[in-house]
Order: sequence, then structure tokens, then C-alpha cells
Amino acid sequence: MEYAVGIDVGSTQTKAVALDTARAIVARVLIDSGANVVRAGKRAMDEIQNAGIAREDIRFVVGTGYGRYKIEAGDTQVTEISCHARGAHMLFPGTRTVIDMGGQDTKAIKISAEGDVIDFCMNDKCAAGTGRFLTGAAEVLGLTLDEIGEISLRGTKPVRLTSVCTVFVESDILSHLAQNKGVEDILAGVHEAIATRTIGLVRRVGMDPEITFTGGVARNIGMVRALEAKLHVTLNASPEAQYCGALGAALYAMDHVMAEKHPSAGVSAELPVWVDE
Amino acid sequence: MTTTAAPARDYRGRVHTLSRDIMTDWMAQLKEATRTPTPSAYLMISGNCVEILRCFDILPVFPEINALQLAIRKNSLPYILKSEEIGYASDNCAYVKADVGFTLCGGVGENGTIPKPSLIVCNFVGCNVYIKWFEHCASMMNVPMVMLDIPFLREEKPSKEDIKYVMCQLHELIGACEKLTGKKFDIDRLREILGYSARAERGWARAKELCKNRPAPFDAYFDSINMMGPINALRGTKEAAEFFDAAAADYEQMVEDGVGVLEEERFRTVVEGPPPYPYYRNFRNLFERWGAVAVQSTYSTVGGLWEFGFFHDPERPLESIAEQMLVHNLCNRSIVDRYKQIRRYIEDWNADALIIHSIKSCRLFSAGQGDMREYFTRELNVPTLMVESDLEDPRYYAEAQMKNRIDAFFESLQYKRLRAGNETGKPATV
Amino acid sequence: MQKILQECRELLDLLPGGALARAIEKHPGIGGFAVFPIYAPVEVIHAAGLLPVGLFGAGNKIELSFAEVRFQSFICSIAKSTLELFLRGEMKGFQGAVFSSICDVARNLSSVVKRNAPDMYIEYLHLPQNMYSAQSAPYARAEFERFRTNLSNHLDRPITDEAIKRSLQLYNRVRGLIRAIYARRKEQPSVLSAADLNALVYAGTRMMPEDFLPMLETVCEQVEAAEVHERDGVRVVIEGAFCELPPVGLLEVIEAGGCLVQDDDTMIGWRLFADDISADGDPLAALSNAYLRDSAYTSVRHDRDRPRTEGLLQRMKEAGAEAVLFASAKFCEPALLDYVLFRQKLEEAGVPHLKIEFEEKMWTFESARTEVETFAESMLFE
Amino acid sequence: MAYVAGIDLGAGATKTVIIDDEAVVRGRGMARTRADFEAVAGRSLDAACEEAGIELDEIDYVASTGLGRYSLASRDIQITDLTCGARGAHALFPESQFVLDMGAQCTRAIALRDGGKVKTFRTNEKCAAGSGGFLERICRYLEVQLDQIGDLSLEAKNPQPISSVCAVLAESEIINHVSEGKTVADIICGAHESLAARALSQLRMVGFSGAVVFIGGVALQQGMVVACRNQFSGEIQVPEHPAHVVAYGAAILGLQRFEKRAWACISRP
Repeated sequence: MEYAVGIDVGSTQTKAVALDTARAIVARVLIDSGANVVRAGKRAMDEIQNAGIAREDIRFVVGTGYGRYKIEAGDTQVTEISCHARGAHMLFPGTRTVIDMGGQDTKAIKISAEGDVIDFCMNDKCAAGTGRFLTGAAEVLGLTLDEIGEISLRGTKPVRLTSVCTVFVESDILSHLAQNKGVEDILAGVHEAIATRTIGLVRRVGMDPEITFTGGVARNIGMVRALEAKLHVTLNASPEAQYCGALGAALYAMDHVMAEKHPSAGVSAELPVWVDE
Repeated sequence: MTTTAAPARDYRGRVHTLSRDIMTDWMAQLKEATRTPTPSAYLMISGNCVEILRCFDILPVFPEINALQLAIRKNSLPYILKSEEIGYASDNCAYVKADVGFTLCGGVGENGTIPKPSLIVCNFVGCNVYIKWFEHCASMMNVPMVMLDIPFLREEKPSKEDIKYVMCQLHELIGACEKLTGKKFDIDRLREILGYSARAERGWARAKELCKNRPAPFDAYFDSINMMGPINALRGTKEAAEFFDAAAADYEQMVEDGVGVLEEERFRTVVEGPPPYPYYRNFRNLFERWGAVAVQSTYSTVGGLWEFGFFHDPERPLESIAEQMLVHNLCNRSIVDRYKQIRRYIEDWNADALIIHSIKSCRLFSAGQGDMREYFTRELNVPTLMVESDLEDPRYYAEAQMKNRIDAFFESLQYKRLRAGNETGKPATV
Repeated sequence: MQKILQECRELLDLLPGGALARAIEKHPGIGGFAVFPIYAPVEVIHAAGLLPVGLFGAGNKIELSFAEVRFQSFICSIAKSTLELFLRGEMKGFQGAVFSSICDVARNLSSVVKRNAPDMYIEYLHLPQNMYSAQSAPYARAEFERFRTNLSNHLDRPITDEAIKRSLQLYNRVRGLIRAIYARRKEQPSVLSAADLNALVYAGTRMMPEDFLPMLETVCEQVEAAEVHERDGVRVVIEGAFCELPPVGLLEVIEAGGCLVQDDDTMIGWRLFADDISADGDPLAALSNAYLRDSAYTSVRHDRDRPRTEGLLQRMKEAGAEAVLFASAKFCEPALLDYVLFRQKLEEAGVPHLKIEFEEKMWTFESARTEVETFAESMLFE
Repeated sequence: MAYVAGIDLGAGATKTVIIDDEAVVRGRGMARTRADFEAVAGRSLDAACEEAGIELDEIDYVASTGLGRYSLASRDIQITDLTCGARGAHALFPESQFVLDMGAQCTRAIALRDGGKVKTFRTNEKCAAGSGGFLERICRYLEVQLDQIGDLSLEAKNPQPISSVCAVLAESEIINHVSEGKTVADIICGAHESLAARALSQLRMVGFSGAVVFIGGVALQQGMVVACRNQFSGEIQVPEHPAHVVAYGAAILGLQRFEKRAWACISRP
């Protein structure tokens, strides 16, 4: 049996996906990245093997995410923009726009019917409004990331935030609390603020449906609803969403496996492959 | 599996060396002038009238070039911090902060490398920050300042009042120079100087023209820096004129031999915005590793726009100086005129993509580049990448983010090409 | 007077379109023309039968969504919210807008607005920065003439000298009364809170001068007559808020924090001149001369013989202020750069000063409150 | 015996100091600042009372300061944390001319006048990654305890500088350092050095020279103090309880007001 593996080493979590030659997902891994990416990459590979995939059957590994150059098993690296696009396209073939909200930055990607990136935009130098802001908000309120989404839905009068800058979320929220605003309304405001900021990003690439929401934050129902309210469409969001990057990477890896099997296609030589730097 | 693009290599042709040599000579003159009393004047790059100063043997000093060199040598931060300590905001133009900080630390004047100017010629051509910058220099060094207010190009061409206003101010500047040097204004000397200017401008235009070839003989963004020094600061000298003769000749030869600046030219780009000087090499590599070469750039036209047929005219000395300041430089033209300029670059120079490097310091360049991006992606379907950092302040360059965006952009261009060459769907899906 | 101030505060909450609609109820058939800070010859606009409306962005009245796409995060708020108004069609009903050479952002903004509002008349005035060239006056006049010609071509109706003179007289009276109210406040800040004064002047950028005058007269009479208990506090001059408007909340925090605002430079372009402008002779020449010779110093106007640093000290003396409060908009390059020279001069003169940055869309002022209170505490308890 | 409490409701923690009418510290308390200011202040005050061995109702006067100073209904007066920090530092180091206060939210450089009054001050700019909250977040990310990093930072061999001024991007830089496999010690040490550098230029903005009193929660981190020592020319004076100095200053100022008021009562016929 031949397999291709994609590993997405993100700033908080590391995900890995293994595909067989039929491009079916045969294994899936999710672990915390921790403070040592090399270790994270290794552990991801081990987990894949624990799932019953023999190392020698893994013919090609593509790394993506911020730690992509530190994955020792990685045969090559592809950016998470390309990977999320490709992964989203496989999960939801109708996808034309991808929103990926990560800890470090937010991306809006416009893709073709074939899942190729046509255009993309990421938050500019000012990193305000990325997933990190939600983490900050959750911390001040002493809640967990998984809770805040639900709670925000109960908000009736969303509060207004000065900025979506993580540096100020603390004082901003505290002064709302000082004015006896409810946690629901504050969280509703937080989600709305980030949604607004994100829409600005999505506008840059155009908002062609279907729109697929990937990345860890896609599990946050409050964020999904807030975006939908502003986009006036239903988003594709699935529990698989957080594996999207790894899935895309695995698909690129499978291109290589196939190209090796059918050199006539002669494409893999064209795929970007960096000598490790 | 092969590796794309040749590993980045330093392009070291004769042009580099020649440029370095004549610029070094000029630096030596500046250093010399800090000790021996020589009349010198501060001047800004964009739409400058350096020829008039030369006419009186006044040594031109460009604070922008000072700031640029501090940055490219990775020395800018301490001076920026020095300036912030006396009240400059983190959001102020870092060019100003680096230069002022350098001055405050004694870099200008007797023990420094740059002479304290005898006169400050504020050629207000587009950039409003210039006025503040020179007001600060004038007040901190207590040097007289002459204001040259150049009306912005707000209609098709300048009105006759605009031209009268500028001509009048040029005459007033000449008066100030006569007073400073005790020399009488000699129009024939000015004609001679303008002759050299025009020759350099033609050479520069020719060199840029050559980038229309595949492969392009030089990188019209990164390598242009070698020619911007001579064209902006040394314009009007015999040396600069000869430099551009040589440069044009070199590039002619490369084109003839089919040699490009990169071993393999895979993508042709047009670049908008100044470069991140503190990370110049690093930034260049991010493109070279993809085999991306800039065939045109807007930044190379801040001083003057020479590739569209305008040159200084010895027959109409002051008139052509006025026209150059009013019309033929990027800074005095609206950002929407810049769209047109870029569009022409993309079409005539056969570029595949537009790269917008958005600079926090320079709002003249950057304010509204989002709209520019909209125009090119939506209305012209030109693949456009917008990245952000700064031209002087190293604190605003985040390599990982930069690399991520640039890699993703070229990955997508590459896939577009694969698709074009392969109708049967995804590469290697057989 | 409270009723008048109430009406003013209502205007404060309206977008330009809403203000124009109100004016049209009173004067059917007039149109609107927007004036971006800081200055444009509103007399020419008014003489054309249009309501000149101050284009001070949108405060925190709208959420930026379209403009964020066009202008980066390091661009001032007023530029973005102004563009947002155009992109959202909030400026429908306006004939156009005029911008001027105050900064690089304003200049690019005018081009971007022009590109995105093709059927409007968008003008960019290059106001002179050299006040002393032999050609300065003719140039300035020609620039105003160019504006008159383009506007009248756009409207397809003449704008006569006579009409401009009539407008000049009206605006002379408006500016005169505002000067008088400011003068009264310098004696006794408590006769009118900074927030109220702000709302009043703002209303003047939203109403036909003929309607605004009676309101101004009433307020002026009442503050002249008012006898109030003057509370204790640090007497300050606000510098740096000449373009983007500080949120009313900030003005309140400044006063609540223990400062008495003796003078400020908000909306300075609408009260630029120290004296009336002569309404006989060539009105455009009169306007351009006033701009060259008689306008208040600002951070966007270079004046070789009248440095701003001197201007600030002068303003403090006239106001009898003891400290300076730099309240500049975030990312406002002219204000932030000028702060350096101002600061130097004030240190030399031993004048206490405090710098705070604001954004029109701010709604919490905790850090500003802390700084203002500390500043006051440090000065009051010597 | 009269007791005055100074309560500093900061963004990170709420600190209380109780002094007696001799201005002697009797008790200190601290509680993590959370949604309900009143409750948090209460917890912090109780802790201080316990240490002082007194009952709540024995407190004669309460001076509140910090971000939440207006949210404390039971206060007698509110004073800004800058004024209090200056006064507290002066009380501990009467010679001091400059104070550096590094809290969770922001960093303040204060120049003092005679008697510990504020001459000028400079708070860190918007978007600045120059505060304790920033250090806390990176600790969480690097999976180390806040109280360990001080010493950890001392083990650094090759400190990794942080250039970005924006806290969020600075965190990204750290993540990139991690991605490049840099050691935790080097990263934290780099963070300390960068923060110290930023604090120094802030101090310079208020005319800093000579010695400085370093207060606020961050002053508890050895690594931070060392980083400052390495970069500042003059002496760095760190009080025994740096986090409580602002509350202490509030208590002292409160006591002044209380005595004035008490005197007013006695003098009444």
C-alpha cells in the first residue's frame, strides 16, 4: 500500500493527515504543538504510524504551517494558504472562497473550480482581529475558547469595542464589565468586531459562494454565526475544518506520489521543492 | 525532484562597481566639506533642481540618501530611537527619524560625515513630510530655508499660473544662491549642466527599456538602486552622464548575449513602493528563489519619470526644470496616475504580476494602495500581492510572515501555469 | 440657549446626508458640497447656492467595512471613515467635495474618492505653502478662481463676484461671533463646556450661515451675560486636533479630569481668520490674501515668518493658559511631527504639557482619563 | 489606632496595602482581577486585613487607584496609579528621581519632583508590546510558570531579540523563534532584554539619568531586573514588594487626606 502524509505544524496545534492512493483519508492526528516544533512534527509522524500506517509505505510527506521547515520527515513544504485552499476544495468541492482564522493571522482565499488559489489576502501588518484576540478575551473573562462561542450567541445587545487589538482586549473588556455589561453581550461584541474585521479581508478577494470556514476557530459556533450574519450566507464549516491544512498538504504529497508512479505526467518536477534551509 | 530557481546570488556587474565608485567619490566630497568650508545645501530627491545648485558649485546634500544608507547598513534603529526619545511618534516617517537622530548624534557637521548645510532648499514636490523634515533641520541646525512650493499635478497638465509660480520661485532660489556664493548666475553654465542631465536621463531610460527583453538584463527594482543614486543625486555631472552610457552599453550587451540577471527568469513582476532597506538582501532573496525578476518599478521614478520621453532641455533651461518638478516625477502625480503608470508597465514590459510593498513610513506611497490592489485584481485581473513593512525601521519587517505570503503567491502563479499546460485536470491526477 | 445647544447636539449625531436633508427642508432646491479639513473657501460654495458641509469623517457613527479594504491599518481614522461614506452611498445628494494639500493621506484620499465617485465633482486645492514669493498672491487667487470655474461648470450656472461678496459678509459675521464666544470663554471657561462649544461650532459646518447666525447671536448674548461660578482646574490650550475631531467623550474626560479648556484648534479651518475679510473689491483676491496673511497658524501651513512654535506660545498668552494639551489624532503625521518642535519650545519656556492620542471612533477613555488626572494632580497640588 | 487601606485595581491583579496612622505597613493582599471589581477588591482587602490582624470595620479610610478606581463604591477617594506609584516609590526611596512601573497592561516612566510628586511621565504607546501581560502570554505559550522565567532567563546563552513593537506580532516572532528551535531560556531572555530596552527609551523620554526605582508586578522577575541592570547606566532599586508600591502610595496619600479630615472633626466645637 502507498500513502501520502500532510503535516500542518501550527502555532498552537499540529495536525496530520494520511491519504491512500484513492485520496481517501486513512489516518488523522491532532496534537498540541508545544514549544518544540521539531518534536511536534516527530510526534505527529509517530501518531500516524500508531494509526497503523507503516513508515516505509509513506512515500511522500508535505509540511505546512509556520513550523513547516522544521518537520524532519517533510520531503517538501507548501504554504498553508495553498494547503487550506486545496483541503477546503476537497471537503466542499463547491468552495470558491476560504476563510481561515488562525492564531497568527487570518486569511481570505479565492479559489478556482479546481481548487487552485486565484487570489488571497491576509491581515496586514497590524495583526489585530486574528484568532489570538478571542483567546485574550476568553482569558480575561476566565472562560475557555470552547465556551465563548456558545455564550456569545445569547448576547442581545453586542457591546462596541475600541479595537480588535489583543493588547487592549483586557482593559477594553474590563471597562465594559465595570459598566455592568453582561458577559453574553461582551462576547457577542467581541465576535461581531472580529467578524467585521474579517469581512474587510474577505471583500478584498470577493465573496463568491460557497464560502468555507477553516482552521481551529471554525469550531467556534459564535464566530460562524457572526460571520454568516455579516455575509448573509451559510458557511461551510465542519469538524474536519481544523484538519484542512494538513489535508491539503497530504493532497500535494499525493501529487508527488502519483507523479513518481507516472513520470509521463511530468508535473512533480514543477512542484516547488526547497532544499532544506 | 529538482529545486526551483537558482539559489540567490549577488549580481556583481560593472554597473554595480561603477555606481559604487562615483557614489563613494560624492560621499568623500561630503566628508571633505565637513572640514573645509564649502557652500552646501540640503535638497530632497523627488523632483529636485540639483542643476541650479551645481550651477553655483553648491554641494548638494540629500537627507533621504543619508537615511537610506543608515538603513541598508543596518544602522538606522539607534537613530530612530534617539528621535523617538525627543518626541517623534512611532507612527512618524522613519526616514525623518533616522536622519534627525543621526544629526542629533553629531553625524552632521564638523566631526560627522555630512556637512552642516549653508542653505536648506525645501523642494516641496508632493511629499508634505518634506516640509516638516526640513523645518526641523532648519530649526535644529539654525540654517536658513528656502521654500519651493511646487503645485501638485491636479489636472491633466499644470496651469500657466502653476508654471509662473514655480518659475518665479526658481528665480528667487537663484537669487538666494547668488547671495550665498557671491557668484553671478550663468545661464550657459546651466545649459551645459542640463546637457549632462539629459544624457544621463536618456541612458537611464534606455536601460529601463531593455528590461522589456526576456530575460531582463537587470532587476528594475533591486538593481535600480544602483542607478537611482547617480540619476537623482549626481545628475548634471559628467561622471553621471558617462556612468549611464556605460550602464546602457553593458545591458545592451547582456541582452545581445541573452543573459539575464537571474539564471532562470520564471516570473516577471512590476514592483510598487520602496524596498525594506534594513532587509534588502533578505527581501530580494524571497523573490529570487522563485525566479522572479522585477522588469519595472515605481520607486525608481520618485526622482524623475524618464522612460516616457521627457528629458531636461538645455534650450529651455529653467522651463524644463520647472516642468520636471511639476509633472515628470512620481511624487507630484496622484496615486491614480500611478495606476496608469503601473498598468503601462505591466502591458509594455510584459509582466505576470504586480507586487505592492506597502510602507508604513511613507504615506505618500502607501495611503490607498488597497484601492490600487482592487483596481488591478478586480478591473484588470492582474495577480497582485500586497505585503507590508517599512523602508527604514527594522522593527516592521517580519520575515516569517513575509516569506509565507510571497511563497503562497508564487505557488498560486505556478499552479495557474501548470493548469494552462495541462487540461486533464489536477497535475498528476491520472 | 439649551434648546439651541440641543439642536446642535442632534446635528452632531447626523451623517452629512442627514444634515443636508435638514437644510433642504428649509431651503428647497439647494444642493450640498462637502469640505474636507481643514480649509476651503466656503463662500464660493455658498455663493453657488450650495450648503458647504464639513466632512469630518463619521466619528463612531458607522462601522468601517469597505474603506478598510482601501486604506491600511496605519492610516488615520478620518480618511477611512470619509471614504466609507462615499463607498456606502451616504454622500448621495452632494454635488461633490473639495480636499486640500494638508497631508499626503488627504491628497491620496481625494484621488481615491474621485475614482470611486465618478459622477461627483471632486476637487483638490493646492493651497500655497510659500507665503512670500512674488507670485504667491496671484497663484492663490488663480487656485480659488480655478475652483470657482470648475464648480460653476459642473453646476452649469455662474457664480458671480456679487454672490461671493454676500456670502463673505455672512461668513464674516459667523466667524466674528465664534471669535467673540471663544474670547468670552477665555475669561470664564465655565460659561460653556468644551463639549457644548464643540457642538455649536460643528453645527456651523452643517447649516446655512443665514440660519446659523441667529443661533450664534443668542448663544453669544447669553454667554456674555452669564454669571457662573468658575471652578478650579488647570487652564489648558488644546493643540493638534485641527483635522480629525476628538470624540466628545474625550473633551468631557479632559474637563472632568481637572482641566479648563481655554482655547483649542478643533475645526480651525472654519474660523481661520483673525479679522473680517474685506467684502469690497475682488472677493477671490480678498480670500486669497486672507489665507496668505491673516490665517491662524496650523500644522498644515508653512509660514516662514510666523513659526508655529511662536504661534502656540502667543495663543497660550492670549488665553491665559498655564499648560498645553496635545490631543492629536492617531496616525496624524502633521500633528505628530509638529509635536517635536512644540515640545522643545515649551520645555525651554518651562510650560507643562501632556500628549494624548485619540481616534474619532474611540469610546473608552480610561488611559486618557488616567493621564489627564495625573497631569492635573501633578499641577494642582504644588 | 487608625488604619488606611490603599487598593490598586490593576488590569492583572488587585493589590491592597493597609497602613496605620504612623504610615507603617500592617498588611498586604492580592487577588487576580476579574469581572467583578468590588468582589475582587474585597478578596484582596480581606487578605490584607488578615495579615494585619484587624477587622474590615477597623479600616478608617480607603483610597482606590488603578484602572478600576472608580468602580469601588466603598472608596473615600480615588487617585491615579501614576500619582500613587510616584508617592509610594518616594516613600521607600526618598532620594529617587525616577520611577519605572511595569504592570500587566502598561509600562510607565515617571520623573519625580520634590516630595514624590509627578513631574512628567510617559506611558507606553498603543500597540506596544511593553507590558507584563505580554510576558505572561509568552510564558503560557512556552509552557513555563511565570515565577520560573525570571531565573530561566538567566540561563540564556544566545538571547533572541524581539524587534516588533506590536504585542501580537512580537508573539508571532516568539513563535517563529520556537519554530526555529531556539531554547526557551534564550527566547525569554531576549524578551526581557527587548522590554528593558523599550523601558529605557521610555525613561529617556522623561529625561532619565542616574538611579531608578523599579516597581510593578514585572519587577518580581529576576531576569527582567538583570536585563535592566545590564542596560541602564545607573542603579536599579527594587523594593521588597514591588507589586504593592502603587497601593502603598495610595494608602499614604489616603492617610494625608484622612488626617486633614480627622483634624477638621476635632476642631469642631
